[in-house]
Amino acid sequence: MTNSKNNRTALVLAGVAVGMVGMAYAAVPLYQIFCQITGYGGTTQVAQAAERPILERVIKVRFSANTHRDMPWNFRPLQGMQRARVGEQMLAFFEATNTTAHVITGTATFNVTPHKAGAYFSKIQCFCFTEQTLAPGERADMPVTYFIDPAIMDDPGLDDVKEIVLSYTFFRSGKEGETGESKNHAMVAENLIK
Amino acid sequence: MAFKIAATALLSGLAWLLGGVFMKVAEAVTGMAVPRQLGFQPAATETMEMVASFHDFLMIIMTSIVVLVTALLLIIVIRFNRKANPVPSKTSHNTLLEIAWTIIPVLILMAIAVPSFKLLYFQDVVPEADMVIKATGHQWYWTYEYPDHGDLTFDAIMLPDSYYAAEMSQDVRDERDAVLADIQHLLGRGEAPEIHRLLDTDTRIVVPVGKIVKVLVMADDVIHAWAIPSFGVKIDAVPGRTNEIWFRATQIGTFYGQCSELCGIRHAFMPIVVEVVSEEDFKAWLGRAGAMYNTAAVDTPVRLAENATAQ
Amino acid sequence: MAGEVMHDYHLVKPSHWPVVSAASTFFTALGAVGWMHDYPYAPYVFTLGFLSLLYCMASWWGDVIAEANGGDHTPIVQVGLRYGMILFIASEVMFFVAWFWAYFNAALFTPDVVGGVWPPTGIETFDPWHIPFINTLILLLSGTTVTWAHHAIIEGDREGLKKGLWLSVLLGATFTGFQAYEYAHAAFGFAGNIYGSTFYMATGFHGFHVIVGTIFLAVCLGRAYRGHFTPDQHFGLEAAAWYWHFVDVVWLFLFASIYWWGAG
Amino acid sequence: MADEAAIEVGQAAHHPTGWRRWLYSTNHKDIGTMYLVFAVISGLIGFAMSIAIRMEMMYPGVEVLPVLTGGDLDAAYHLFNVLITAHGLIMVFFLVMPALIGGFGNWFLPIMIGAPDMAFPRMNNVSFWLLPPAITLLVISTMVGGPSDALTGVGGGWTVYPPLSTSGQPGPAMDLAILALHLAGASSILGAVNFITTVFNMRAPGMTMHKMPLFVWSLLVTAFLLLLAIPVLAGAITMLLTDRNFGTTFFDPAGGGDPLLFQHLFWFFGHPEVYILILPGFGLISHIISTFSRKPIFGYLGMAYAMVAIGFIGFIVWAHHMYTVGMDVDVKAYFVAATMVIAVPTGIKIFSWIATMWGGSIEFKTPMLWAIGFIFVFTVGGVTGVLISNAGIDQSVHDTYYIVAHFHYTMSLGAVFAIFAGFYYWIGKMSGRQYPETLGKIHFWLSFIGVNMVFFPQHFLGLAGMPRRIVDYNEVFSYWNFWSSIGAYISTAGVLVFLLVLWKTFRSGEKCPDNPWGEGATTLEWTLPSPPPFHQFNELPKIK
Repeated sequence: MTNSKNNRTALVLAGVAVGMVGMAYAAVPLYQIFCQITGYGGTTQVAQAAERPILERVIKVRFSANTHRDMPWNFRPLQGMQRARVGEQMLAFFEATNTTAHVITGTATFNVTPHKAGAYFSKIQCFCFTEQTLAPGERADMPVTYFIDPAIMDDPGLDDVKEIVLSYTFFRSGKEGETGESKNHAMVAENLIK
Repeated sequence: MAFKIAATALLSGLAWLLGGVFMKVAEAVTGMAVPRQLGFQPAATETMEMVASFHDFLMIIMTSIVVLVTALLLIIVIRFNRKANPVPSKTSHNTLLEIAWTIIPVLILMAIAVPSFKLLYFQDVVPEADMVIKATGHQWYWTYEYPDHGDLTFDAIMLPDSYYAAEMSQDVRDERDAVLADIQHLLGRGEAPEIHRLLDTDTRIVVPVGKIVKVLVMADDVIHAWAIPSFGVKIDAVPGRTNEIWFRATQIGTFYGQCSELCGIRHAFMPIVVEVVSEEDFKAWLGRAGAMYNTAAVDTPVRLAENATAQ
Repeated sequence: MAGEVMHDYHLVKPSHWPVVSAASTFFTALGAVGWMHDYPYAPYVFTLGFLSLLYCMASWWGDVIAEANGGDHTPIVQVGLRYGMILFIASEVMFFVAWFWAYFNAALFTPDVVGGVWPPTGIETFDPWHIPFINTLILLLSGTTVTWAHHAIIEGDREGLKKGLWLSVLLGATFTGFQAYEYAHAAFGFAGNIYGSTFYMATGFHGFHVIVGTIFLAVCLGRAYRGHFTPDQHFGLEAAAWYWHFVDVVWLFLFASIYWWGAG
Repeated sequence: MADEAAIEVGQAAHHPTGWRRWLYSTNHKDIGTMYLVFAVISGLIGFAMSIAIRMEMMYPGVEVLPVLTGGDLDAAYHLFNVLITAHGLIMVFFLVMPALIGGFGNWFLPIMIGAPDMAFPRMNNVSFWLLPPAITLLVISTMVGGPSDALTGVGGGWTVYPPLSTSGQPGPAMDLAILALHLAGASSILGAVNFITTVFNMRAPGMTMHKMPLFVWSLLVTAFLLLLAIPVLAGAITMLLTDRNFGTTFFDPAGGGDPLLFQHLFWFFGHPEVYILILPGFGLISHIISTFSRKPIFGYLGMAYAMVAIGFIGFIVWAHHMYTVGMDVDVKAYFVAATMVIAVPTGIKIFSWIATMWGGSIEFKTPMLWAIGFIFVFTVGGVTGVLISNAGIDQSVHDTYYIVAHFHYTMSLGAVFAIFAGFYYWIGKMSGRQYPETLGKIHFWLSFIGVNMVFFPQHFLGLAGMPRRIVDYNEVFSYWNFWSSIGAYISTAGVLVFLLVLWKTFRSGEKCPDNPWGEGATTLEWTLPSPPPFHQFNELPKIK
C-alpha cells in the first residue's frame, strides 16, 4: 500500500520534473519573441539606419560635461547646440584633458533631460561605453554618434519636448579601496581648511 | 479669483493680528524673506505666482476644515459635557452622514487636483530655453557655468560672517571691500551691493529679465538642492545625474536661495544668489564677466578617444 | 479570577535566552563595526558575540522542542506557530523585494558607466543552463523530497521521513556546494560594479537562506532519529518544509530574472 | 490571593521575583512595562536633544553648541547635524514605537481580546531586549568618528541618504547607527509577528474580528505595516553597509549604482513607518473618546476599515517624499493623486470621532483633554499634509520648516499626545494607582500651548523659505524662531510636570478601582482588577 503510493508519487514527481525542463526550454524562444516585441533586455533598441526615416521635427540637443569629485580631468563639450531632425544621425564631440601628472582612467555615465526623453535617445557609438585612459597632460576628443528615435512621434507625452540635454559625468575608475576612507578624510580635511 | 482675494484678505488679517509686516512689491526687488514673514516670498516668476495663488486657494480649504473641526469641538465641549447633557445618546450609526463625509472630501480633493495638476505640468514641462546655466553643487559651494556664452565658469562661495561684524579689522574690511567692488564692477552699478549674512556669495548668477532660463543642476560629491523661493524652483543636485528646472524672472532684482538638502557639516553655508537684470545690463555683464572668469584654453595635442558601438 | 488554567494556550516559563541573545547580538554588531574599521580585538568581540548568539539559538529552540515534546504545543498553540512561521516568511519575502528592487533598478535603467547594457560590458555572466539550471533542478527536487518526508510522517512512515529528509539535506548541501563552486569561478567580484553588487547580494542572501534551511532540515532529521514527530504533531518539520519551499521559490525568481533574463 | 493560588497549582512557576522577573520575563504586562520605562528614558534623551536644537535656533548665529565643542565651529555645525539625526531616530524608533506598540500594545492587546498573554511570550521578551542594545549602539555612534576622526557621530539626517551617508561619513559612527537600526528593525519584525499571531489566534470565544476593540484593529494594521516595511529598510541599510565597507556600488554612480535607489527603498519603508507611528494612536484615541463620552464608537466598521485603507495606501505613496529629486512629471502626478486619497479615510476618522462625542455626556478628565487635543493637532497636521501632497506646491516647501512643522504636528504632537492620552487613561489600570488629576491637566495645557507654539510658527518660516536642517539662519527668520524656542521651553515645563505626575502617582496616587471611568469604559481591561493579576483570563471570557 505505502509502497505503491510511494511509487505513484515518484512517478508524478518525475513527470513534473520533466515537464519543468521542457517548459524551461520552450521559454527560451518565447522569451526571445517577448524581447523583440517589447525591446526589453537592451537587444533591439538600436534601429537599422536604413530603416529609419528622417522626419521634419527638429529637436535642439544641448551638451553638458561634468566630472565627479574624485576625477581631476577637464571635460567639456566642443559644440554648443545641435539641431537634430528626428531620426537623423548626428555626431558630437566632447574633449577631456588630463591636467594631472598621473595616468588616469575614467568611465562616463550619461543622462538625458527631460528624463522621459531618455528612452528615445539612441547612441550608436559612444566613448561612454568603454573605459578611457589619459596619460599625464593628454587631451582626447570623445565623439558620440546618436539619433533621436522616430518613435518619439508616437508618444503624445513627448510632444512638448523641444530640447534635450545630453549630460556626461566622468568618474574615476577607482581601483578597489581607492575611493575608501583615507581619501575621503583627505577631502573633508581639504574642504574644512577651505 | 474670489478665492484669491478672500485668501489675501484672510492672510493680511492674520498678519495684522500677529503684528507681522506685509511686503509690498517694490521696484528693484530684494528677493528674500522679511522679518516676521507669514507667507511666501513675493513671486518673481509666473510659476511662483501660480504656486502662491494655489496656496491661497488651499489655505481657504484648509482653514475652513480646521475651523469646522474646531467649531464642532467647541460645540461639543459646550453642549455635550456631563453637566449640560447627563444622559448620552446611544447613536452609533448614521449611514447618510458616513457617506457624506466620505463623498465630500473626495469632491474637495478633486477640486484641489485640477489646479494642482495644472501647476505641476506648467512647472515641470520645461519650455524651450533662451539660455542655459549649469549649477554644480559641491561641499559647500556652487559652481556655475554659462555654456551658451563661452567658457564662463565661476564658483559662488558664501561671504564669511566676519564681513557683517560691527567691528572688523582693516584686513577683513579691505578683503570685503574688494569682494564687493568686484560684484559692483561686474554688475556695473554705481554703489556697492547690499549684502545679507548667510545669503550672499562672492559671485552672483546674472540673468536677463523676461527670458526663459533653464538651469541644469548636478553635484559632484553628495546630494544638494538648488532653490530660489521667489522663483518657486527647487531641485535636487544628485551626483551622476543631471536635473533641469526653469524660470522666467518677471522682475529685476536680487533673489536669494539656499541649499535645500542636507549635505554635511556646512550645509547651512552654501547660499544661492541670482541677479536679474535688464537685457542690456546682461550683455554688458557678459562682457565684463568674460574678461574676469574665462579660463585660458589648454593647448595640447588631441587624440581621438576609444569609441565603442552600442550593443 | 480562577486560579486554575482553563485554556489551551501555552504560558511560557521565564527564560534567560532572550536577554542573553540580545546581549550577544549587541556584541556581534559592535564587533562587526569594529572589525570593519580595524579596531583591535574587534574580530574577537564579533566571534564571541556570534558564537554566543548561535549557542542561544540552539538552547532556545532546544527549549521549544522540549516543550513540544512535553505536550505544551496543544492544537491551538500549533496554529499560532503556523501563523508565526507564515508571517516570518512574509517578512523575509520583503527582504528579497529590496534586493530585486536594486537589481531591476540597475538592469532596466542601466547607466553608461557599466556600458549602458545589461549585463554590463566586460561582465562574463554564468550560463544559466549550466550550474544554475542544475541548481534549479536540485532545489525543485529537494522540494519534492521534503514533501515526501512530510507525507511520510503523516502516514506514520518514519523510515520514509528519514529518507526524505536525508535526501533533502543532501540536495541542499549539494546546492550550496555548487553555488560555492560557481562563486569561486566567477569572472566578476562583489565590489566596484553594480552587476556584481546586485548579483552577489541577491544570490548570496539566498545562499545564506539555503544554508539556514539546510540546517533547519538537518535538525528535523536529527529529531526524526530521536523519535520526535507524530502524524498529528510535527510542526517543526512543517515549518522547515515551508521555509525550504520559500527558499525554493525565491531561487526560481533569482534564476529567471538574474541568471536567465539577466544573462542578456 | 488568586494568582498566588495559581502558583500553588504549579501551572506556572512563572512568577520570578527581583531582577529575574524583568530580565527573563515572559509576561506581556511586565514586558509592556519595560517598554514604557524604556520609552520614557529614550524620550527624555530625544527631548533633551530637541531642546538643545531649539536653544541653538533661538537666535541667529551659532553660539550655544560651540560651548559644547570648546569653541570649535565646524564641530558645532556637525554636532547640530548629529543632534537632528539622533533626535529623529530616537523619537521614531525608541520613543513612539516602543511606547505605543511595545508598551500599550503589549499591555492591552492581549487583555482586550481576552487572551492570557501574547502568542510567543519569550519572543516578546527578545523584541524588547533588542532595543537597549540598539540605542546603546546609537549612543556609542555619537562618540566615534563620523565625517572624520575628529568629528564624531552621524550627521546624515535620520533619512541617511547616500552619498552623504557613504562617502560623506566614512567613520564607524554611521555603521553603528546602521546596525542600531538593524536591531531595532529585528525587534519590530518579531513584535509584529507576535501581535498578528496573537490577534488571529488568541481571541476569546465570541471575540470576532468585527467585535475587536479599535485599538486592537489599529495594532493589527500597524503590525502588518511593520512586517512588510521594515525588511525593505533593513535591505536598504544593508546595502548602505556593504557600499561603505565592502566596495559594492548600489548607491554609487561611479560603479553603475543609483543614489536615488536608496531614497526609493527608504521611503517605501518610511511612509508606512509614519502610519506605524500614528495608527496605534488612532486606535487609542477612539477608546478614550468613547469612554469619556459614554457612547459607543460612531461608525465602528468605518473606523476599522479606514485604518486598513490608510495602511494599504501607505505602501503606494512613498515617492511623495521625493518630489524634488527630478522625477518624471507623470510619475509625480500619480503620487499626488494617490497621496491625496489618504485624506479620505483620515477624514472619516476625524469626523467619526466628532460624531462619537456628539450627543455624548462628556467628562473632561485628563485623557480626554489629550484626546481632544490630538484631534485638533492632527487635523492641523492633516490639512498641511494635503497641501504638501501637491507636487507643484511641494517644490516650494520641500525641505523647509513647513515640512518640519507638518510632520511634528502629526508625529510630535499627534503621536506623543496619543502616548500621553494612553498614559493617563491606563496608568491607574497598569499601576493600581491613579494619577493626580489637576497636575495631569496642567501637564496637558502646558504641553498643548508649548508644542503649538513650537511648531505653528514653523509653518511661517517654511513658507518664507527657511530650509530645514540648517544650523544658522539669516536674521529675517529670527522672530518666529525665537517664539518657537520659547514654545520649546514651555513644553519643557510640561515635561517637568509630567515627571512630577509620575512621581506623585507612584508615591501617593489613590488606589485605582477596577473601572475608574464608569459605564463608558467597555473594553475587557476594565473588568480586571487594577493592576491586573500576573496572569489574567485563566478562564477565557466569553464575549456576548
